[in-house]
Amino acid sequence: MEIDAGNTAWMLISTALVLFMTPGLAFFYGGMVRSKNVLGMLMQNFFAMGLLAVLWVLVGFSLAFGNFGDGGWIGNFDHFAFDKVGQAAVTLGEGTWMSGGAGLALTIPFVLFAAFQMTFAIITPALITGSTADRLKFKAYAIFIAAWLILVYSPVAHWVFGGGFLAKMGALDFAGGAVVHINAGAAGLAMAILLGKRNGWPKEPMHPHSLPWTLIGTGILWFGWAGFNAGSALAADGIAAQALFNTFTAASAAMLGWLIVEKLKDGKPTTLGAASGAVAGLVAITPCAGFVGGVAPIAIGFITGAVCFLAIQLKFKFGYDDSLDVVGVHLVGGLMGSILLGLFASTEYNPAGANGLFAEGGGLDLLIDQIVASVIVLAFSFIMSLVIGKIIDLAFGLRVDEDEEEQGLDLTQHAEVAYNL
Amino acid sequence: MEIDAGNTAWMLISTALVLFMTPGLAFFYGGMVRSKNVLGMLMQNFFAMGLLAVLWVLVGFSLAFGNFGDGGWIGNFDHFAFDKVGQAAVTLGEGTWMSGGAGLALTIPFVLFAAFQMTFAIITPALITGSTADRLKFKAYAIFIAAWLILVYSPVAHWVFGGGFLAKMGALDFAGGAVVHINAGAAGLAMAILLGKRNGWPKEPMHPHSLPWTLIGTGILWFGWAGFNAGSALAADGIAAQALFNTFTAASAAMLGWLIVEKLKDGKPTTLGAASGAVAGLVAITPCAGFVGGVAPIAIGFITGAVCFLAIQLKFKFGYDDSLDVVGVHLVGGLMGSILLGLFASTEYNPAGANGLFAEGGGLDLLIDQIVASVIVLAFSFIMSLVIGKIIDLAFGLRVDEDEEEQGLDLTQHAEVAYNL
Amino acid sequence: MEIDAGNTAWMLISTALVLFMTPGLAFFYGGMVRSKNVLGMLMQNFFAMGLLAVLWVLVGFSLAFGNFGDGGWIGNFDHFAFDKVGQAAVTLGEGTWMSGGAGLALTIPFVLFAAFQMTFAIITPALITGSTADRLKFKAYAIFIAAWLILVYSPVAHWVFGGGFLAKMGALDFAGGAVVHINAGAAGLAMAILLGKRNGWPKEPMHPHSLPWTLIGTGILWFGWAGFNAGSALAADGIAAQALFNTFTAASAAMLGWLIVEKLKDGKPTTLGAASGAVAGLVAITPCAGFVGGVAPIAIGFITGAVCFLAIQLKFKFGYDDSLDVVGVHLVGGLMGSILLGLFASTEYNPAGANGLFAEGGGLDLLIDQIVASVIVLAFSFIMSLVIGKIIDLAFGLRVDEDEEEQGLDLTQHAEVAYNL
Amino acid sequence: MKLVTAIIKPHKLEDVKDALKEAGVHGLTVTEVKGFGRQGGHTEIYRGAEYVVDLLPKVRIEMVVDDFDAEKVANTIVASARTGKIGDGKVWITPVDRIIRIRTGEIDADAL
Amino acid sequence: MKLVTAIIKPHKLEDVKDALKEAGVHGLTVTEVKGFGRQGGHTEIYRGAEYVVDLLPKVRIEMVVDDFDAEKVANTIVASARTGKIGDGKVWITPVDRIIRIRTGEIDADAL
Amino acid sequence: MKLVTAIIKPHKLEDVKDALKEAGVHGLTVTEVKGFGRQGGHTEIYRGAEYVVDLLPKVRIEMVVDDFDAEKVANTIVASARTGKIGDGKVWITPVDRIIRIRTGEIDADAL
Ligand SMILES: Nc1ncnc2c1ncn2[C@@H]1O[C@H](COP(=O)(O)OP(=O)(O)O)[C@@H](O)[C@H]1O
Ligand SMILES: Nc1ncnc2c1ncn2[C@@H]1O[C@H](COP(=O)(O)OP(=O)(O)O)[C@@H](O)[C@H]1O
Ligand SMILES: Nc1ncnc2c1ncn2[C@@H]1O[C@H](COP(=O)(O)OP(=O)(O)O)[C@@H](O)[C@H]1O
Repeated sequence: MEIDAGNTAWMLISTALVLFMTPGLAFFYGGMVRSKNVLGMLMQNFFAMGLLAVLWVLVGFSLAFGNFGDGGWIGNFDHFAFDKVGQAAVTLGEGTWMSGGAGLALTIPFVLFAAFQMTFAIITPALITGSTADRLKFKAYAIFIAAWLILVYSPVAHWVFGGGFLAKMGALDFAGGAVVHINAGAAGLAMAILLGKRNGWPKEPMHPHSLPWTLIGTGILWFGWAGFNAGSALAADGIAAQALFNTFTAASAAMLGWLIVEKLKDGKPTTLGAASGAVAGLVAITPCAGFVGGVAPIAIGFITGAVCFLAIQLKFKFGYDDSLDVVGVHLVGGLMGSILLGLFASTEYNPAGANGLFAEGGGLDLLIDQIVASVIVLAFSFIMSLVIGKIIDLAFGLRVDEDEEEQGLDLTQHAEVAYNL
Repeated sequence: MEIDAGNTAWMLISTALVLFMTPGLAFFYGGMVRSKNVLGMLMQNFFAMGLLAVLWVLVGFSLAFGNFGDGGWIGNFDHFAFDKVGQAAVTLGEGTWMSGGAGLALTIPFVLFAAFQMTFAIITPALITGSTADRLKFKAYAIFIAAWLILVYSPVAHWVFGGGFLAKMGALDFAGGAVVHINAGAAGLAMAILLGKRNGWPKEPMHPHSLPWTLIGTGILWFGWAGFNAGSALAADGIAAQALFNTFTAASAAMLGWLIVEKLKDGKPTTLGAASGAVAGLVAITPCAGFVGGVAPIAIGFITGAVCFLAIQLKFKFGYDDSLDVVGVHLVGGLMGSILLGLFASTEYNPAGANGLFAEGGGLDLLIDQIVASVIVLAFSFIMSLVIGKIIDLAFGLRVDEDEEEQGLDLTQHAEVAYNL
Repeated sequence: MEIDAGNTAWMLISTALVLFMTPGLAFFYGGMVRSKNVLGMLMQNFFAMGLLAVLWVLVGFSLAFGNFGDGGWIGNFDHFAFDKVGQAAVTLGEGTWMSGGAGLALTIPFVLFAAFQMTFAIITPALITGSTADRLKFKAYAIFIAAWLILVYSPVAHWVFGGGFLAKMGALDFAGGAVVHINAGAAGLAMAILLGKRNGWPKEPMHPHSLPWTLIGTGILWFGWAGFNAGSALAADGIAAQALFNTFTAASAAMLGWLIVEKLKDGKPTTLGAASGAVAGLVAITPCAGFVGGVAPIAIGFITGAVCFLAIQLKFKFGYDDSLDVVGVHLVGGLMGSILLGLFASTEYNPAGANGLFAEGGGLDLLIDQIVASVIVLAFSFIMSLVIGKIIDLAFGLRVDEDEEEQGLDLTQHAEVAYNL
Repeated sequence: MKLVTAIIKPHKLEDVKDALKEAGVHGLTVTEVKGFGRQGGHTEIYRGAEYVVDLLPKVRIEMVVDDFDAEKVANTIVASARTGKIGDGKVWITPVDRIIRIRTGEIDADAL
Repeated sequence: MKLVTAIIKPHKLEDVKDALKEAGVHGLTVTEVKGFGRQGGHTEIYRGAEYVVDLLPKVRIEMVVDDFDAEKVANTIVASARTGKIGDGKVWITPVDRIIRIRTGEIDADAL
Repeated sequence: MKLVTAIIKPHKLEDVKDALKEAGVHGLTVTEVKGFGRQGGHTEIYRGAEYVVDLLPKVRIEMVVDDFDAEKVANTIVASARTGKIGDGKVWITPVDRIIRIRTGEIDADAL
């Protein structure tokens, strides 16, 4: 195919937008931790931008997008060190089952597609930092995300985005409900369990040290998510427009859903609730963005906002310290979105999609596929994360010692303090 | 018309940029309030992103853009719940007076146009929060902006952007000098009067709690305004380019205008002045952005910066507590821009525009139209806002009680504190 | 040429992105200074957005881009006050040596090209504020950057971007390694020497007052650099895509390079190191962005990150107080990038480029050109800055007095305090 | 010499300072503190859990004064800081052996 | 009347406050301070240089109590603030001439 | 035992701390405070209005010392904190009944 300048313009900025989300995430989380740990949190997220980009270029991309459209389990080393990732607009998966053998004809430079995917590979492992906050050694973190990128993210991305077995099975995931959010959320749960509770949790209050940081992070995430979801159309077309609209309104509705339940249950709507609700909506709409329309995004957002508010209470019940609610927001939100897609998807909005239970001509097929795919990704990520985490624990230790935890990560891991006001 | 990928790319990112402005505004204002009220301010702005998006989809868009090009007063319910707001590139107002009956032929998906307009519908009511800062109940706020969106914003948007009577009359408003800034500024004045002064104002100093927040908000607004103004071209063309250039240079010149007068009058140029001046310039260029060129944006910006610096003193003279200067910056800035357009507009830069007094072939016509349109929007918004506000006051009370005001909105409205440093 | 909507869309957003970098820079630096000087730093950067945009429109653009492609030393006054800078897509330098006489055929509105270049003219002088932090009078600053824009930036931009003598000689500079970074870095060195050390430096610790500001500034810079480098392709094409990929991965690799050396030398990787390393990588890739590919950006980034970490120690050795390391990061980073381009450039990635030493068919030619161009820009900027700075010093005084320095710039220059928490 | 220390509500600081200036106090030192007392506290919500925060923002003023001024100064504070609502704070007086002005080395009454 | 002042580790504040409440203390004032002492400090890195920071975060508690309560209160603090590690802090007792409750004007024992 | 309290200019803290260390002081506690005094204040501008801010940043140091050390310590502070310009601050000495080291329960001289 020819390169289309309009599509390329949109994908250039989308790539930049998704890259910008990781700093946004850093501050979304960074505001929630205590002030002695804020640099630790920011550093983990920024460091993901450093380490994972390089690993993606060297091997991650090839493992995820090699053997494109093979309906299989993993890519290959064809694109090792971005080999053959050029400026031309190639067609991926030609001759495979994809689109009836026609494959995915890019209208943008291949290197841009790979860079766009790189930004996903950065933020997904970074999402996990919310559950391990305040107690994970920096060194252990660095090793964990490196291993996780290769052993968990890349294969799962292949299954879905790379035309692997889940895609072939018929599961839909527009921009990463399973690949990004269920995947990271399950890993967050595994790591929270492995690490154990922060000293003092849940008795001692561990309030956010600066909610304005969390809010500015939310603003950046919301903005950047335009690139994440509408960019996943890989073109500046009607589906991208639909995805953008769906993304923004789902976030809005989820904020309302969260705040209403919060107000009913706790008596006050909180700003942290508004931020968390919006993010939960963005998570839920991620798999759906290019497959639904009308008022469906509002329904998906609203329901997810309410459910995620309730879900963040689970950790108190089950006693795992998912410090900043990766499970409640990303795992549960990702599951909600993936499953609600089985209800709301409609080929009216995207002929390449499918019809969910509520759509004309739809049935249970998609819903079942969505559930199966969600469970497979959840289980795979949870188990693999446990294994990787455990090995690192045995080899280097995952957790800072008690004194270090009391002093904070900023000082003990980075020899810095955040504020001298 | 066909969808143009280049135009669509620009409108996708423009929509995201304008959405990002509301968080920017939150911080622009949030930095200026005292630290006990910062979450209250942030919450009001973020909540606007939640509530108003949903209302826009359900009914606001239809009221503003139904009956497109009818030269009338209000839309209809044709697009209730985004009905018939699809991915195709439709032509609006065909067969009406608009463009000699040809209407407005979109080259982007209709749903994208509607989403772009949604971001305007979010930020306009949010602008009002600057005048009501530190004392408005959250519940009263929520009801006020909901009512105001439907009863004030949607009709005024129809008059101008929807091809209603002001547009037909010949008034120009490229991106919302009247629809957004005069409209919100007049509402801000009404609400400041209704609410009364903050306890202690103006005797007690109520300094900004964190000017860096205000500055980062300014940066985000400036950046996002590229989408606001150049996006209002609805295409990636010469007029969009001109609008972008005009927008940036007007902000620059307005900063200089403000700072020079400030330096002369007070002896020092302040960072708050730099921020306020830039925003005043952005406000003033909003109606003009696609209709002027050359050094006109510099003149418009410079004059407005100087005038707005003087205008923020009015509140001390007249005794209304427009806490963060919505009147001085948005109402006065919007009026300046709308009226200066009557001088500087030139069809040299946009054949679809008109010639102002200073342009070759121009006369007083446009100037008069601009003044009439400004006064109508100002009066309508002011009176409607007074009425809506008064009704809410009688029904629920607008203002927190004295104790709550002293404790701050963060604690009393949201049970949170902003900082635990 | 015809205007291409896709290219125009990309250049519109690129212009906005580069504009956004200056607020990003303000916070990158603002976080590093002590809290009594943070507004002074923010103000200097925001004020650059005010003053320099206006000067650029009036005269700077004409001096830099008049006589386009003449192979000479300076532009002219043909575009005084943006005269003849219209919405059409013109061809620049037709009939000159450029591209064999064909010149540079824009596919975007000329006014957009000029606006894009304006954002470069704003940020380059603003970069200097890092070396003069905490002690430069605001008035002296304003005069300095105005003079520097006209006398240093505009000519140097002409030499390289305007088809002047360095471009003709064969030196490559994709997005401003020499024009922006070596140029500003050399000026920073000159000004640090002229101003002398801050009172107490280097004995007294002068730690960053808020590293989170520095990190959010880094995030904004990284994001905006997509527009800076990939925007310098002036089109949404394969080269822009390549430049974007190169930019992001060079920043990542440079962060790793910096942190590894830091960890080895000091025992801990710091967040300030992560931020500085990423910026150093962005600086180094700037001249190379559209001329290299494959894993070259990773090599360029990694080497530069390591070298710049060592370079920031120079100031302790030589005793100049380059407060926030403009020399170590921008001068050294710019030199590294410009020179490494002589090794890694390859026409495989850009036929309009050249082959460096490591490329098939390459030799020493490019390397020598790069070194010569770097030295010329360095020397010119250093000497001119010394002269301009000295004249201002004699006329008005450059430095605040001792008492003012102790009280801080915020209070003494702007009569404000940053925080009332 | 006596040291008068007062804990007051933050928003009364300006009033108290003005009253003290009028009463002839030439210098004082102010600290931001948090107070626990009969006033109780307020409730914060975080992730659905309610936390009672019983340390409330207060301002601490301390000033060294002449022996015979101490009572008067204390009364001035009491009068100007009172709102009549719970949490108004305390004033206490403690003995001082000696006070020195750093700039001049003057001591006691001359140092004030 | 006595003024009991304690410097403790920040994370012991809750424990100490609880212990004092139990011991019948009705009011106290808390200040964030930094302490220098035998505990030494920590190292911060900035631009490749190491800085020893020997002022560590501490919390200062002060409360005026009845003469005969002073020892008990001091002991309560010592017991509840102790971790046994260096840097646990100090408690000291100083005499108070007079304390007044601002809200009511009550003095001494009645003011507590 | 005596409690020596000093109010000094913030940028003299390092010098004073060094001088005190040299003079054999093993521990002290530092608080950020604001001072009102003869020094006057500075002017801030907000929205075209000028505000005189007469509370300036100062640092408060307090340390309990042996009776016979008090004068020496006070003099050390005076000497090291002096700039000779108005606003240098004060040092005052007050009596202490008892001091306890929390870690060990040691009292008085042993607790320092
Ligand atoms: N015994 C005490 N010693 C020191 N400070 C006290 C004491 N009692 C109260 N305070 C301070 O005075 C403030 C007000 O006390 P509180 O008991 O709430 O109200 P009131 O003074 O009106 O009886 C407290 O917040 C605390 O800072
Ligand atoms: N003489 C003193 N006067 C006032 N405060 C002191 C004194 N000595 C120590 N402190 C405070 O007590 C804290 C703990 O003292 P330190 O000597 O580190 O440990 P320890 O109390 O366990 O011997 C110090 O950080 C300081 O705040
Ligand atoms: N009587 C006092 N009691 C307590 N603190 C005082 C007193 N007088 C002055 N101070 C503190 O000392 C600081 C310096 O005092 P000031 O009168 O400005 O200058 P100087 O000490 O040089 O005469 C003040 O800012 C204040 O913090």
